[in-house]
Amino acid sequence: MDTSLVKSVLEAALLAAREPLSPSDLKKMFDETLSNDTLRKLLDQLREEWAGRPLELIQLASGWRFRTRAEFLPYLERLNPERPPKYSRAVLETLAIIAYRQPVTRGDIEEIRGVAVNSNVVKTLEERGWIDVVGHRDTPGRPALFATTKKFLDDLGLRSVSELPPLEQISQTLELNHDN
Amino acid sequence: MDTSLVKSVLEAALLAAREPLSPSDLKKMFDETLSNDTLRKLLDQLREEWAGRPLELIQLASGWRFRTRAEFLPYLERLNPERPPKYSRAVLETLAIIAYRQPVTRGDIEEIRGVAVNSNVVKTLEERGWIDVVGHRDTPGRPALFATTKKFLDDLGLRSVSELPPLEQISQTLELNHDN
Amino acid sequence: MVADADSGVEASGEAKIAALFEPVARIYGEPLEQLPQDLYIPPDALAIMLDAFEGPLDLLLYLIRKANVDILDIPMAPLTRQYLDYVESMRASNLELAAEYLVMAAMLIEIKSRMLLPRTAVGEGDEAEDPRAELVRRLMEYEQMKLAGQKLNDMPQAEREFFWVETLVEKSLYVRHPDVSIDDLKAAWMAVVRQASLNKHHKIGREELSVREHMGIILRALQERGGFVQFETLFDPAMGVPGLVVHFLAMLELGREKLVEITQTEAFQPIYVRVPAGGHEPGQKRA
Repeated sequence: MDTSLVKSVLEAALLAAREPLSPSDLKKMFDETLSNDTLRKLLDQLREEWAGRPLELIQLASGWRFRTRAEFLPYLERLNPERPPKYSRAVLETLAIIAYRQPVTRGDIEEIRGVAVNSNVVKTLEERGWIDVVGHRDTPGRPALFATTKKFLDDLGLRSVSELPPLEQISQTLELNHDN
Repeated sequence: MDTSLVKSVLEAALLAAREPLSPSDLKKMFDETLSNDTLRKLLDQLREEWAGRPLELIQLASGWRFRTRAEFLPYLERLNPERPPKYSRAVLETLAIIAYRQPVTRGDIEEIRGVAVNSNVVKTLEERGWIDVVGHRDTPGRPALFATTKKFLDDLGLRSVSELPPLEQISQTLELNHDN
Repeated sequence: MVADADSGVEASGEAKIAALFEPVARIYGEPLEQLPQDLYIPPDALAIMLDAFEGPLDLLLYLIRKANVDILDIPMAPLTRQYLDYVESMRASNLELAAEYLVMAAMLIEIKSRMLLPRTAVGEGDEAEDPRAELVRRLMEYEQMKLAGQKLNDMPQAEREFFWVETLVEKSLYVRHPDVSIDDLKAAWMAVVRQASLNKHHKIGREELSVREHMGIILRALQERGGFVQFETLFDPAMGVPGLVVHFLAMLELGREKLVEITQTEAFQPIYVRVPAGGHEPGQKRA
């Protein structure tokens, strides 16, 4: 049997399979005996052929299978949108304080919010790449000073922090609210 | 957005989808508006790119989907020993009547076949997702009207009922009928 | 109504019935209408035969096609005799016979007798209807559907002749982050302000906000450059005059809040900005 046909059969099987296919599954398809070496070589070739393409051939504990490359997942996600995740109030308020009062320490945030800041909250914002430590305040313990990053501005479509809604406006809104 | 990226996203989505994807599904993945013409052109390009390969991109009643080419069946069937059952003549004739004469009641089917329709026959087709009740005829008993589903067309690789094989012109005499 | 009692899976098919009939045809070697009355079919075979036909129309079609007669000009007498022979053999073998077979038998006899009567036109110009017309119509429609069923069966089917492609999508490879809008941020800040009743003493205007942003920019630059730089190098003329002013105000505010130390050994000497004593460890991210 022609090697390129064997490879096409392997490709067809791996693309159509609902489950990973083990080497013995794959060999089952052929009358001729396929050595482990040959099989491995053909699978490696397939993997290379798919290098620049939207799927990747991966080897799992239970066998081989094609998987959509991670960079396509954001597009695919829109086909079956799940409810968008939301940040907790603590995260949003912490972010607001860092954005409006930067640079601030965790102590500043706690003072303004009146409650302790959970370290997960800060971690969430750091992992998102929206805040980072820009220095340390010269007080006992040398607490880290947090500020918002360029990525934060980019993600929110701002050119600068000064484009955030100004507080005068916010105060007005607050007063209006008080009137109700 | 770069056309080749759009095409890769389309390919990734079509390779991963559990269902045929309609043009509006496919367009949903992009921020930019994709015209029907552009989409169609890219899908045609994809189809051509897969021409000599183990899959084919086909257009079905409910959208586009990749399937394995028929010539790989002899190999692939060794992986899936469990296949859909062969249907009896009663099931096939009932299916044909529903497909070609839809919408029809059970009474219509009995009239054409000249025998009572066993409820298992209808159930078999319903469970396969190939027929369903699309309404009721306004006659005493309000019998259910059956029609074929999109899944039936999809499973047979058809875009619409009009693509079903044309009905045989019944010859007045058959030279040799029962040659099996 | 007993016929057609199958659950959707092929039982024996036409091969058996063909096998049953073929020897008969060969032994007698004559057209069907002259088959002898005493045609014997073993009861077991009859049961299979009954199973193999999808009802009286199927049986009739078989007889007609077998005899190779014109379906539009069915010889009613021999066909009826043939049909009744089969039905009679089945009854003689005590096989439970579906009602449809008996209804069809009655219908055939009726057509046959009407054929003997002179035909009378219904209206002027109308041709009298052939008593066989309705039977022929039904036989033809049934045959059409029977063939269509075979054709459907011959078509490539999903999971039988081909397989759909459905590759793995590992959703965990992609973490979807919550979206935050400027409005969300504003609402959060308002909540903070309302809660802390800060709106009276902590007025922060547009300008002041840019000052605070530039404080971050200076601290970040200082951190990147080892915590000790010459004052002028922190000012980029590209910022424009308003930008430079805000930057300068930010520098003063940093000094006031003791976030940086601004030092000058004596007048007209270079001014240095540095991270306050206690030291800055390069690359250090957290205290």
